[in-house]
Amino acid sequence: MTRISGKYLAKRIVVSYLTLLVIMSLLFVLLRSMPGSFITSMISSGMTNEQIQQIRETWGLNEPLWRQYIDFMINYQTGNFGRSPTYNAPVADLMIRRMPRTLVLFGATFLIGFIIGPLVGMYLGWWRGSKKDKSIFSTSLLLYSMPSFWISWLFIWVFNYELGWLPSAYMFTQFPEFQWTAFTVMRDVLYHIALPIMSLTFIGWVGSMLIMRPTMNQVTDEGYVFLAHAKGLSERTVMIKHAARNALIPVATGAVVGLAFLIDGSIIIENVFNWPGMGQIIVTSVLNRDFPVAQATFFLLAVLVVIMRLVTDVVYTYLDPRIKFGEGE
Amino acid sequence: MATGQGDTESDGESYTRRWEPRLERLKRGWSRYSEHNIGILGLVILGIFSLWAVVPGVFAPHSTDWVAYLGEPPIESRLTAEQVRSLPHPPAFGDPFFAPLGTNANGNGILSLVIYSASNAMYIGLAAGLLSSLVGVPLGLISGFYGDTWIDEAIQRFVDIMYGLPFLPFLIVLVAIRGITTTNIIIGIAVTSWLNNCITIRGETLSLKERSYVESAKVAGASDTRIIFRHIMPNVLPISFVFLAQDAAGAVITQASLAYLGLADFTANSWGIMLENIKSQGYIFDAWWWLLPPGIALMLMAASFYFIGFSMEDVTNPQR
Amino acid sequence: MDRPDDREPLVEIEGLRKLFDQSQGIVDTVLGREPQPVRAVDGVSLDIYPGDTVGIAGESGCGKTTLGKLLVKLYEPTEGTIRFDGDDVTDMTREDERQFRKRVQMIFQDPFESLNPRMTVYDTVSEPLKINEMVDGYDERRSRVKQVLEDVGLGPAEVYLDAFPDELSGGERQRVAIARALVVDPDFVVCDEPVSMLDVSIRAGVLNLMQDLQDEYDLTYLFISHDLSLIRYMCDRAGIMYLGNMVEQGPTDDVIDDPKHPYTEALFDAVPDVELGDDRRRANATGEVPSPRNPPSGCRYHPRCAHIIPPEDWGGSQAAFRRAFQFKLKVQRGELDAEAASDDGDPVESLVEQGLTLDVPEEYRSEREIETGGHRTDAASLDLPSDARTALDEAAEALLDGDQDAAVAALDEVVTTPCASRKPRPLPSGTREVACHRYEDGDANTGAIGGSNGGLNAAPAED
Amino acid sequence: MTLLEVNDLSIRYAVDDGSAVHASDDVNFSVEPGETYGLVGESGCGKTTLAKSLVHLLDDNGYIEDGEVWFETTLPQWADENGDPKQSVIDDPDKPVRADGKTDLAQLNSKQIRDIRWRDIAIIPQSAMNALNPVYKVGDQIVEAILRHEPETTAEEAHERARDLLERVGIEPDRADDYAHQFSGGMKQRAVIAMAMACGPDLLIADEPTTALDVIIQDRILEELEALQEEFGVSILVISHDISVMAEICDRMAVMYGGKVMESGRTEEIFDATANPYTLGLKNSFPTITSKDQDLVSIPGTPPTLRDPDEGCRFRERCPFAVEECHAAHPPMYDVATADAEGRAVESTDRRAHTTACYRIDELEQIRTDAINESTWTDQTIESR
Repeated sequence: MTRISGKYLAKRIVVSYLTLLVIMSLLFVLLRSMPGSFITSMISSGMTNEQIQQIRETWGLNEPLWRQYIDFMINYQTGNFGRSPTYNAPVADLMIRRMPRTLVLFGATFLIGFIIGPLVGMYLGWWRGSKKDKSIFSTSLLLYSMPSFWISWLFIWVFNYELGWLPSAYMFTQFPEFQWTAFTVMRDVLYHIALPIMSLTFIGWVGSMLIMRPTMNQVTDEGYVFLAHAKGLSERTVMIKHAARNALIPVATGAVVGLAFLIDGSIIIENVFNWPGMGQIIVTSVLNRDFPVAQATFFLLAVLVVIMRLVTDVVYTYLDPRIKFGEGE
Repeated sequence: MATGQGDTESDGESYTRRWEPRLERLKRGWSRYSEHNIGILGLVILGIFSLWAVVPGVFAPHSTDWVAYLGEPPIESRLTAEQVRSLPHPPAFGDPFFAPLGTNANGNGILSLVIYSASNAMYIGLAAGLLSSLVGVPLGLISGFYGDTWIDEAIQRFVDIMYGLPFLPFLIVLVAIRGITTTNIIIGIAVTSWLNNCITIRGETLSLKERSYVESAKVAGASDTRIIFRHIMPNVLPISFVFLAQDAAGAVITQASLAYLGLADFTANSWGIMLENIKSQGYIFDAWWWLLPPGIALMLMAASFYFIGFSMEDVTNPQR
Repeated sequence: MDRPDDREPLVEIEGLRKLFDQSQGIVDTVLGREPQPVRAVDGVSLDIYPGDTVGIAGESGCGKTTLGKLLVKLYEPTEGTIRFDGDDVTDMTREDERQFRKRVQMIFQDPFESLNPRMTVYDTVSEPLKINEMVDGYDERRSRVKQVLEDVGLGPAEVYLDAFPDELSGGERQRVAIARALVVDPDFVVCDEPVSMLDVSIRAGVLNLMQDLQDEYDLTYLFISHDLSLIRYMCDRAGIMYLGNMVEQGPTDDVIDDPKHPYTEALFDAVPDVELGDDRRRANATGEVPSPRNPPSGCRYHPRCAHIIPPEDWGGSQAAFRRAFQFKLKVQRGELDAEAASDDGDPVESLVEQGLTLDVPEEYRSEREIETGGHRTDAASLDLPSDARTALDEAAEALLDGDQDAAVAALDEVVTTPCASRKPRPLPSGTREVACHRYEDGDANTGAIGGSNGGLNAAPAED
Repeated sequence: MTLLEVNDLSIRYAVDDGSAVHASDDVNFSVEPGETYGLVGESGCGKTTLAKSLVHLLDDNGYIEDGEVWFETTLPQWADENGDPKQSVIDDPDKPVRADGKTDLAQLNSKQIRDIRWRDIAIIPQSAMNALNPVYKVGDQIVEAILRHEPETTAEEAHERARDLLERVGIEPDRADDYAHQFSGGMKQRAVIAMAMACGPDLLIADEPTTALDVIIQDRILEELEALQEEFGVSILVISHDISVMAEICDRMAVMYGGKVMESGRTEEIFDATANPYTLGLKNSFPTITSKDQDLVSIPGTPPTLRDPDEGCRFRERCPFAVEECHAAHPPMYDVATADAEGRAVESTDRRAHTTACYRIDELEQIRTDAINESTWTDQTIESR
């Protein structure tokens, strides 16, 4: 099943890397074009002259603009994200702690969303036009229209405030009464992550459903689906093995859009649930004008998107044997 | 187009004759659209919101400056401590005041606020949707029509890079930098939402320009502009309306999310700000009459756009 | 069918070539990927005389549609010239092109795709008039459109003028498409499969209409079709295309009744016919059309050809050579390898027997082939020269060792054909032109052709 | 003994506005074992619908209104050890099984018919080019059919059989591990044919088996079908608009128009002793490659839409021979031999005989003579829209 030539993969990686370079340049331009001086936003009143000088030094603000740009690009590629004035710590350290937390939340919702969405899309597309399709489809559009923070509040209200089943904030129990073992920590994290994941997937699955439903419906008209029926296969087999398997192919491409949606969603959700990840920090840092942090978070989220696109591309080639990248046809 | 002026010489009668078949088609399109209950529902909801947006005074029980117990401005007295403690006040129907959806912590009527905020959401939705169509459709048309040339390649590379940007973070940074105004929010939303528009229109254009009616127009000597405007655009416009509706829905939700994060123009009335207020003032679990209406209004507004969009998609789908 | 020599051709095509590049992204270019163009039309020459209907026939992918689109300037040729009424079409001023557009039109295959679904019949038919500013004013234009619609049998025109395509039947749509082509009163119309999407009972009406209009409007047609019976019905002259080459052209009746090129022969044999019944021969051709991206060398048809020419020193029969050549092709394509050798008996013999089989209809097969379902043939009964037989055995042994290159090398000495080494030139032969090595030298190999002008073949057409 | 017996089969498509499209109306025909039977007609005449309805493969809005489809088979759970239906099943009035062992396929439910499909009746669909699933290996798709109907087969046996089947239709057995996109058009068609033979069906429905193919490949596929029939004794029901193809491969055929059978009989009878105005018109309208200087004549007008059609003859609006009688009711099938011999119109009950649906069968000679005349078809005022 190895259909991807090393050459093609290399090409995709080069393109992804170039994309990131352009995004970084964009970032540089954006931050330098802020109203007011770049430095004023980073100086708090309590800073000593020395500290200010240090900031100027780290950011190379004494250098000409092109020099700053080159330094910025090099620093970023070597993982030197600078120091955060608000946290008073290297940004890289901050990121290393926060990134996994976001990835856990994001990964879980991504997986669940991309299982539920295509499944529902499969059924709706197969039975398109039926009463069930109409009612489920319009309901899911209603879900899709809900602001994610609002639906989170409703969940917290029901499951935390009224029923008291699940915690509504943070990643761990704040003052634990249990022994810290790998198992209890895992359980505690799961306990805390339950509501955020529920809130996010409650809306998040709709995106992939919206792609799956029409493609599934198109696929039902294909000759091979007709032939599968004619072979006497059961309806279930035809639907899953022949129709849905093919309808999944465009969903893989569409995953890119769903991905962006989920990243946006997880930023909001992290803020609602005080989940100490990158989504939370990007908002606070922007509001607190902690630009080194904002910049690095933005950059790493972009890296995440670019990597995920690379992955979907690879998945795509596995889903569709007709595509054999990197060779003549 | 230099070729189109001949039509002006025709008399009125031939114009009616020419428009008749088009009206007939519109009617048929409508009858297909109206097969979808959600399409009708979407139009009804949007219709109500439009009325709220245009003439909120007719529907709202009081103005946005109305304060519980005290009434409409000009307000001379102040609230007593006891009155302040009763805020946010649950729905009241005349005793001690009339506020069918209760009040917020400042004593403003929730129903009035919800109705007066409709115009803001409507404006953001339509403006962002329109703006992203105005960028995405022409770029998609050009990219598709000149497919496989450097023009296409350049546009597609640009789109590719834009897809690499995480949307909300980009928006947050953009708005934070450019200043938090409604216009900037609209621009920020449009900057990222035109991408899908462009990609789909490009794909559609690529397939349309291979149609033999486009080729026969070429054989007849039609210019590129004539082909784009007369033969391709009319056939992709319905799809772009679908995207307009979907982008509008997305914009409404995004704006609310930004407001939640504290990035909103707080001088305006909006559902997002109402929700931000309930959070910042700490009444999320104490004042359902304040929590639910703006959220439901947001949901219905976005949903009505989605309903219209997806019903229209079915009408424009040539397969059915 | 002889045409008077004093007539000037309306369209002269010379050495026309059109390659379609695979789209190359910037990154591909950076990584240095070789483009492999599709050779859609590859060296076609053809003259079309005024008033004629010239048919172009061939299987899908032979380049007939591309040729048609080149003639109406929908594509720019990669190489070669097209002269219309003496003027070079590829190099025109704006004004010349304007004139050209009025004189040349095209009718497309699919009437469901060739009309803009959002334009009324009037809009569609009047568009060429508007573009070329040919008739002033709405009313004149409208009456011109009406007149043409009635000419194509859509009368009363008032009923149709404001109709949209989806309200019309397939036959009516195609008539509208014809009206659009004729509204500018052209001289030359390219018809690309104009009736292939129409029902049988409707077809004849459209064909007859086209014939009537030819007289009325003084038209010259290029009629493209995969359906040879239609070509016979419609055309004075016919050209047969294969993989971008014109293999044979001449008066239709001559080409069909006495095909000279082996491909033409196969093509006509393959057409089922009500009247022939059981007497019909099947097409004696092997395999399928290869990819136009990577066509065979020399004569494009030689891998499938029944009359492939053996080398001069070939000691056996042509039939034996054809089988030996198929053996070589199978080795080259990797269709024959050690795995294919059966366990029972001599593996070398088994491979040779498999390799010598022909993928042809039953009537051309050997007895052994019929018995084994086409998977074995009897090598001994073939008139194979001994050196060829040795080469086959050597190749089979090399295959058993898993060495495909050595197998090909073993065959290269003996099993070679002039058909593969150079491209045949289209040469006059009787009333027509045929591009086949068998007709190049009067004295060579087959002698199938008498009194051919052998003086023309001095220089081999090599590209 | 017949293999398939279709009695008064009527099929409808429900349309949004509440009307119904009469895709096929009271159709009768039967197919003998080992025979090639053709359904010929233009697009929209109901031939494909008719064939698909035999194994309930209609689109969602299509349904069998009325009629019987007796087929020489029975469901696995109704069969005794010889494969014949058990006596208790035949006696059970709720089970659509006849004493002669035939089952009425029209009465089976959607689960039961799936046991009949492919095992007894296989289909080569209209677009065999995209009938192969692009994401599975071609061999696996054949194996899937075998394992569905013969669950006792092991996977290895099934694979071996798939390879044999491919080899049988002239494809290298190794290509079983290839995907459809690696096959050429002709090979795809052959692979579908191999797949159709996988479970040894008694009837093969070939829907326009060669339409999308180039003429040389078409020629080979037709030969392949004939060879398979000879080898396996399978009956073939061919559906095509291409009269030349039909003339070449069919033993018998039915000419359909507007959902009705207009003429049926042996192929030679239909071509040599044509007895229906529609068939005569059709013969006039298509060119042959062998004849020089032919004059084609088209049938005026367009085929009917079949939306709630009236009672009259379906062809009468385009028929130059239509008389008053034709408006009242669609004609029954008359025996052609009697008409030819005695000039009398006698309704035929023998569905194997050469029959035609035309009231004016008693003037057959005159009609045949007139039909050759171009003016017969052109000199009439028939509304064109």
